[in-house]
Amino acid sequence: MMMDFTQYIAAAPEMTLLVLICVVLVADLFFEDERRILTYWMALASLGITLWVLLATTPSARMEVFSGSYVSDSLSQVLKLAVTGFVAVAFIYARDYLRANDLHKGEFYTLGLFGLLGMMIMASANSLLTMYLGLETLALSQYALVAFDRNNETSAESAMKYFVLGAIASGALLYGISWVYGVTGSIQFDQIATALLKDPAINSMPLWFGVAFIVVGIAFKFGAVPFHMWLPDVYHGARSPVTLYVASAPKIAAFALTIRILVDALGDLHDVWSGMIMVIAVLSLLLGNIVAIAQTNIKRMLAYSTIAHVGFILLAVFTGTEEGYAAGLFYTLTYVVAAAGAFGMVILLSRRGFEAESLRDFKGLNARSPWFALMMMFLMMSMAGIPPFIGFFGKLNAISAVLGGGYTGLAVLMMLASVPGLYYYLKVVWYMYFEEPEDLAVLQANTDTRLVMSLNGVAVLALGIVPGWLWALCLTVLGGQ
Amino acid sequence: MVDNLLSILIWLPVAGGVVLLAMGDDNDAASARANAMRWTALAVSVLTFVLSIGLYTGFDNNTAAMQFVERAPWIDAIDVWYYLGVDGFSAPLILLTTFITPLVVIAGWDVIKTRPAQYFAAFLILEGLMNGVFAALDGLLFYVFWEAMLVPMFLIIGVWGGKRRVYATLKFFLYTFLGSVLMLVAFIYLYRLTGSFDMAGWMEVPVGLTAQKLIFIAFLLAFAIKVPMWPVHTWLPDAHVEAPTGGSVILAAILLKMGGYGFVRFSLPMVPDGSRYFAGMMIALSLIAVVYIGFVALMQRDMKKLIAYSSIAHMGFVTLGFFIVWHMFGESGAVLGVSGGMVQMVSHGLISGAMFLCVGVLYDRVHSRKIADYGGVANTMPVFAAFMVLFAMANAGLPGTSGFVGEFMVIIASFKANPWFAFFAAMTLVLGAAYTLWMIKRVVYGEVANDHVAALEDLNRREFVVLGILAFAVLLVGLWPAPLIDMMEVTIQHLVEQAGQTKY
Amino acid sequence: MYSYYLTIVLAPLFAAIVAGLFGHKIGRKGAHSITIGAVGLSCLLSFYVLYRMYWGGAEPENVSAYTWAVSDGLRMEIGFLVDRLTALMMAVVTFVSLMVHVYTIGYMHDDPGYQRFFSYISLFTFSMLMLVMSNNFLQLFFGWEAVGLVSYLLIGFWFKRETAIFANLKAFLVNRVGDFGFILGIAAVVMFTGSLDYVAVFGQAEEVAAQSIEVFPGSPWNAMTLICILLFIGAMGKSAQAPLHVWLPDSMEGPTPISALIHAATMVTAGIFMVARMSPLYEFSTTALAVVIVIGAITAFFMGLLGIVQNDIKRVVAYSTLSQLGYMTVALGASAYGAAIFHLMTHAFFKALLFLGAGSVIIAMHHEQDIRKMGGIRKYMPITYWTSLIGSLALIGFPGTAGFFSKDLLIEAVRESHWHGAGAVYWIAYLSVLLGVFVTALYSFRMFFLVFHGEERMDKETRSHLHETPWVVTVPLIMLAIPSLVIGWYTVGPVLFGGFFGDAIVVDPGRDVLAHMGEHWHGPMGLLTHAWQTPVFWLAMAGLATAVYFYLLRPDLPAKIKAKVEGLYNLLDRKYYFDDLYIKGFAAWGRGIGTALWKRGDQFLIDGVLVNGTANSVGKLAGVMRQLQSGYLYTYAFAMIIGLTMFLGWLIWFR
Amino acid sequence: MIGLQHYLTLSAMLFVLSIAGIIINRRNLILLLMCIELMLLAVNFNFIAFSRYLGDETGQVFVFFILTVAAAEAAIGLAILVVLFRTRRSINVQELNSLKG
Repeated sequence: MMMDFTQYIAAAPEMTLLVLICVVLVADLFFEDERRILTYWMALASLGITLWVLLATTPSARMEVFSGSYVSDSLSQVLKLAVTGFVAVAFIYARDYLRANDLHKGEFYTLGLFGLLGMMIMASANSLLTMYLGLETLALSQYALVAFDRNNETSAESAMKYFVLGAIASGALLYGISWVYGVTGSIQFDQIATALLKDPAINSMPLWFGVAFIVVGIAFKFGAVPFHMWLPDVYHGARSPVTLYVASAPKIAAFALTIRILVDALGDLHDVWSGMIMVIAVLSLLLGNIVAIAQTNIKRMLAYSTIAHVGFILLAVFTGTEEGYAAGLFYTLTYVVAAAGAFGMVILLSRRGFEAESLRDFKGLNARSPWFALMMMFLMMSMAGIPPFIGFFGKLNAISAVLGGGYTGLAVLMMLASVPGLYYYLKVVWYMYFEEPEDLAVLQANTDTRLVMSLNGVAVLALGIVPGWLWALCLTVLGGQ
Repeated sequence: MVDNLLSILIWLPVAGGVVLLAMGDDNDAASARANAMRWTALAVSVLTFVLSIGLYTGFDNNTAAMQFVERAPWIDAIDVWYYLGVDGFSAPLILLTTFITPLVVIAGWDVIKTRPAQYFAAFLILEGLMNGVFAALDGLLFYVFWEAMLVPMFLIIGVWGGKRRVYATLKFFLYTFLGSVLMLVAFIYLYRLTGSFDMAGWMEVPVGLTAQKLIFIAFLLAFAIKVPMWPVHTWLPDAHVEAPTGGSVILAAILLKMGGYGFVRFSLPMVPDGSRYFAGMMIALSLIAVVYIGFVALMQRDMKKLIAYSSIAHMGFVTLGFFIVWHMFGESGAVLGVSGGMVQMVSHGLISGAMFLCVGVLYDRVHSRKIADYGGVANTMPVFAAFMVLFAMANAGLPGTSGFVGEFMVIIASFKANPWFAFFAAMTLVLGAAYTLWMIKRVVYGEVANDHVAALEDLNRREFVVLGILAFAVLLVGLWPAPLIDMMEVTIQHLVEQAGQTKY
Repeated sequence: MYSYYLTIVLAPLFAAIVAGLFGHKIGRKGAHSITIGAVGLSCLLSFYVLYRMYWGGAEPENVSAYTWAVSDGLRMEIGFLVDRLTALMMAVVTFVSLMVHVYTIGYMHDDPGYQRFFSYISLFTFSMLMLVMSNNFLQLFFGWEAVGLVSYLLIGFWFKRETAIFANLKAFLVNRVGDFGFILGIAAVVMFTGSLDYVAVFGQAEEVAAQSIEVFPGSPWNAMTLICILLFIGAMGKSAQAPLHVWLPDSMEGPTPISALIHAATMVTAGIFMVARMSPLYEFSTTALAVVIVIGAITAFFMGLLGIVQNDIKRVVAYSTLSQLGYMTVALGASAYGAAIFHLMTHAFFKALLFLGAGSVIIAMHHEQDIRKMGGIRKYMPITYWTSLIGSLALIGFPGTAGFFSKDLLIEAVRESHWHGAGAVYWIAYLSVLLGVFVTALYSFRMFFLVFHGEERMDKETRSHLHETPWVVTVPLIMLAIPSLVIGWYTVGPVLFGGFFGDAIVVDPGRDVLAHMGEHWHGPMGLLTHAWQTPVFWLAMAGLATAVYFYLLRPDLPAKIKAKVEGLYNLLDRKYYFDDLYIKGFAAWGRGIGTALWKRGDQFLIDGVLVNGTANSVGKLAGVMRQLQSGYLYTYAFAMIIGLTMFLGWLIWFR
Repeated sequence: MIGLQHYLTLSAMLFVLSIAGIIINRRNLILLLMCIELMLLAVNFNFIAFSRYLGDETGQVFVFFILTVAAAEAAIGLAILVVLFRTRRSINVQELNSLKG
């Protein structure tokens, strides 16, 4: 059998990234602490190169390689672009914070890059094994990242919780995978789907049993109720840059996980998994929005708000239509933009030895820095789904998809649940605009951080003014299957 | 004639607001920069008003079709258009908006000491968005403006408001948001039915009766909260009381009108059968607003609250006028009712705005809105007292002022629908006079009540100009409403036809 | 003629605006010059119009000034209908107004609100002219409310006085109760005729009368009856008919000139005018006419009684106004519209005279109004004395005075009205107006004697300054005294029996009392010579004699009688408890409802329970639900297992 | 004859046991790590059994990967445990509740 080099092209970005990670890892060993900034630049450069390779190797059509366990299509391409971009954003936000808090270690970047590798693999996985490996690569990096500040009690605690629960979830996922494998005799997504078509008799309880376990794994990755318990604690306990990392790109990876397994492989079992997804989605929507109200820590509050947003994403996916999947993707991407910005703002407000974690730290931000207050308001309004910010269009598409599936009651519920949601976002705006500052210090940040923050804030508005292309893109990548 | 006049009316103020924000704030009210900011704000708002006159001069009274239409694709993927146009409903309301905003800017001239740039910017942006609400002919575009508008208003009340401003502004935002979320669901439903967000298409598409009822309820919640109708009105007194004067003026003069506008633009033509089904309930709610709220207003101790309640009662006439259509379908009277409701909206915009400005004048001097803190203001502020009595009389619906026109038309039309409707509606003649004039008695008349009142200074030139312009407008509309009514007449006839059709 | 009408109406408006807005610039003199000039011009032109109408044989004119609005095919216009009825009213209004303007120069001489006052009364003249000259219901309502507004402003002219600002609020609100019915009446007119224009509406009267409307399900009402009664409710408010009369006595808190002009001569007669104007409608509803006559009768007699116990000089005259308005209303109810208008005219002159005379006394007494503190003023103020005597005699209908003709014939008309077979109400009405004559004479001369005759009860200080008022006060008195004396003589024949009103007033021939009486009409001299044969004359004389006995011969008696019939006295003193009913009853009740709806409805139920209640419960729920996040790993794991079990359970039981 | 069902039952029991261990154990974190290993073991059992039953080696390959990942996971788990102990001086599960609500 001839080695077919074209198949390596499909995995070229991942391979490039892996090589670059090794380079960064090794090089980092030789940098003095005061020159650690070089690691940062190298990491960014790696991301840049990966991005370039990614764009350069864009396949013209769907490619299945490595005996069908790896796929490169427009969906994987879009997802990879997004995760790479968000990791870069996370790095940029993180740098100043880490330096100010004596945490500027190369591990942050290498672990972050490894996590990215995992996410990219997940985006391209075409078999349960590949998916599992990508998932674990990401998960292990994240566990380590959360525990990254060695001297921090809460970080360690949250890392431990994350680890244990994550292990249970991946155990459950694996257990489910084993059943799916046992029933269909394959771990490759397209083969599973074919098997289901060929032999409808296998569409029975043992397979469903497996699916239930797989849904647990997916739900955990997203942080859907009742598999959400890790999420507030991790968001809260981890250092803010880590939270930003955990809260942004991995959500996109989780979306990849969902689409690849539930749709690519188990699309025919829609009526089996949709009920489960709906229940956890509705629970997420309600619990997330309600419990967030009671939070005083902004990271925790954003964590619960994430749970609520996950409800939206899952409800869009639940519909089982291409429009629904596209809406889910659109929602995920746009939500992550806002979430990255919001955590970025938390980072921006923190200084040496001071974590701006409490909502109260936002008091009077408008007096301290009107521009950043405006940006934060944009982000909050976007999350709340107020037009013309992009978050609104996410909600619009999701609800449209749900209504398209004929679930009017659900659509109403989704909208009503966003009312208490609005309350806690407004609370941030209230603190920023209506209260006097407790701390008059001017915000200090480097130009690149400021720039990214501004871009981030403006992006939610700009995307909201021209949301059409993104929606068209989402429809294309998920409609082309 | 400018081709894209509506776009200019929307985006010119918004751009002005952005410029102001970019100029940055200066809390020293006397500084040259603060002055430059004020003049910029005034220039932009006045320019917008001057341009908007083109909307009146270029308006064709003889067609119900949309005019000044602009159409460009916005979001192709879901067939959303940047689609603007005005007819007899929206044109007067846009004019009202552009007319009121400069007055609000002048009213806030040197009263606003903290962050004036943001204050004026918020108002200018708000103006643009409000014009957008009235001009939008695409459902989604409408919704975008409708919701976006809440943000500047939220900030205006929250930043420059009174003691309980946070409670009031959160209540305002959440209440109105709660109302509009279901409207969005209804919009999307209609979108999925027609495949587009074109409002004209929504008016034509057949919808089943049950769906119509549900859509009506979704619309109702949005518009009833905005109007506000009893029993979803309680945000209004709080918002009004806590808002700065300018905020109250805009809130009363324009934001409330969006509810009424929504009924004639959405509920009646899009779900005529649903509207007809609920018309009885709507009339009942309107009459409750007139009578119940009239009594409640009587007992208010806070001037702004009193005017806020009186707004609710007056807006009851608007909804009453709209929903008696089906009682007279095919006869004359239906158009009269809707027309009266529309006139009432414009007139209420002028009068309530003026009343809030009057209270603002007092508040700026004494820093109290309590009726009990005043008495005998006429002794020290005779010119002000004359204005206040004039506006109070207009509020009580005195003929010759704009307040009379709408009430008169609605009462006449509703009598035809059912004499009892008119009976309860006409109770406003007594109640409206009672609460307004009782307040006047306690505030304006009498001996000088205390040292604060004794130290009052009469209107300065700035305040005189604002109130004078409003007084002129109130009298003009009262003495010669024909131009206003002519503008709307054909559009209303068209609406009544639409409302009379059966769509399922 | 259109430009004349416009000038008549707009001249006072222009003057009012100038005096009101630029009062400071033009000064006192400027203010009174411009307003008097304008009203004088109006008056002159009004008389010219009247002359043309009556002697010149001009046809009634119906012109439209401008279109106020058109909607739904309903034309709402501003315009003038000038016929003889209008012309007469215009002349009366502008003439009395002119007199009052002149008089005001003296009366308000020391008042700081001088220019404002002139502005108001000119504005009033404008409003009243708009009312009477209107050719449609919209403008009628405009004038109707506008005079109410000016009345409000003028009663509260001295806005520092608590009583004044209470009275003006009361006046406005009570009037609004009337307007409540009035606007519904207009709405009913539009409903049945589709028009606001008098001519168009009157043209359809017959068809409207044939229709009915079920206001209460199952009991159809005649449409015309409904319209007329609703309109009459408006008239009750404006013309202070029981039970909406309560505002008029209180309105005396205003300066005296306006009591004369607005609350005696002109504005309060708007209701009378309106019913007469609407005679083509009222003639189609005997039910409505019965209501009118009963209300009028009650007002005429019972309000007169109250005049006997009043001690405020202006209030006495005010109650007499109420009573006289009742007379006019009774005449309207008897379809003797001409008699009502005729009495309106004569009453305007002598009542304005009485008020201005009272005002003159008040000026001299340094704004003391209590008649118990006057007495014997005759010798200090001869002109005032004599003119007041003329006014009083005219009021009681002393033979030969203007009041004699109008009142005697009015009562005669009511008596005659039974001939067309009307029911008991006409007898009640007749009895009321007849007894009213006695009462009128009694209270008129009670006041007259207490003020001008008898013991001088004022303090020394006042007495030392007591002297006749200046010419600006006395000239109007004389100018008004002349018509009070003689106008009846010249006008009674043509106005009542000579078909003066032409088509302006329509009476069903089967009920035309005046025409019936006209068959026996032998000119004013004939009436005068037969005066002593009528009960009216003797009753008036009896009243006069009683007054002479009680207040000139035995001044100690009234107090004794008062002590004897204390219950009755209290009933009268408290004005039949109407004020108590309205203030402690309706007003307090309204405030109670307001408070209840506000506190219980809005604040407790809607805001407290529903709005904030929901918000709070969501907040509490959040507090409870966050407890689920216990912080313990095993809880978290357990939650996941519950989720898993849920999935499995769903698969087993629901798939 | 021991068939597929027996293996699956055993594996299911192991799985449940491991979960029960995680929920019930309130003392030592090390025990949790062991339970996790047990869970992966259960999964491996399943894979092997299915692989044998289906006559397909994919399952066995999967097991190798799981074993590798499990090793890495254990390493990270233990590392976190060390950090935790270093900062808190305790690895008691019941004391691990500073983050909550």
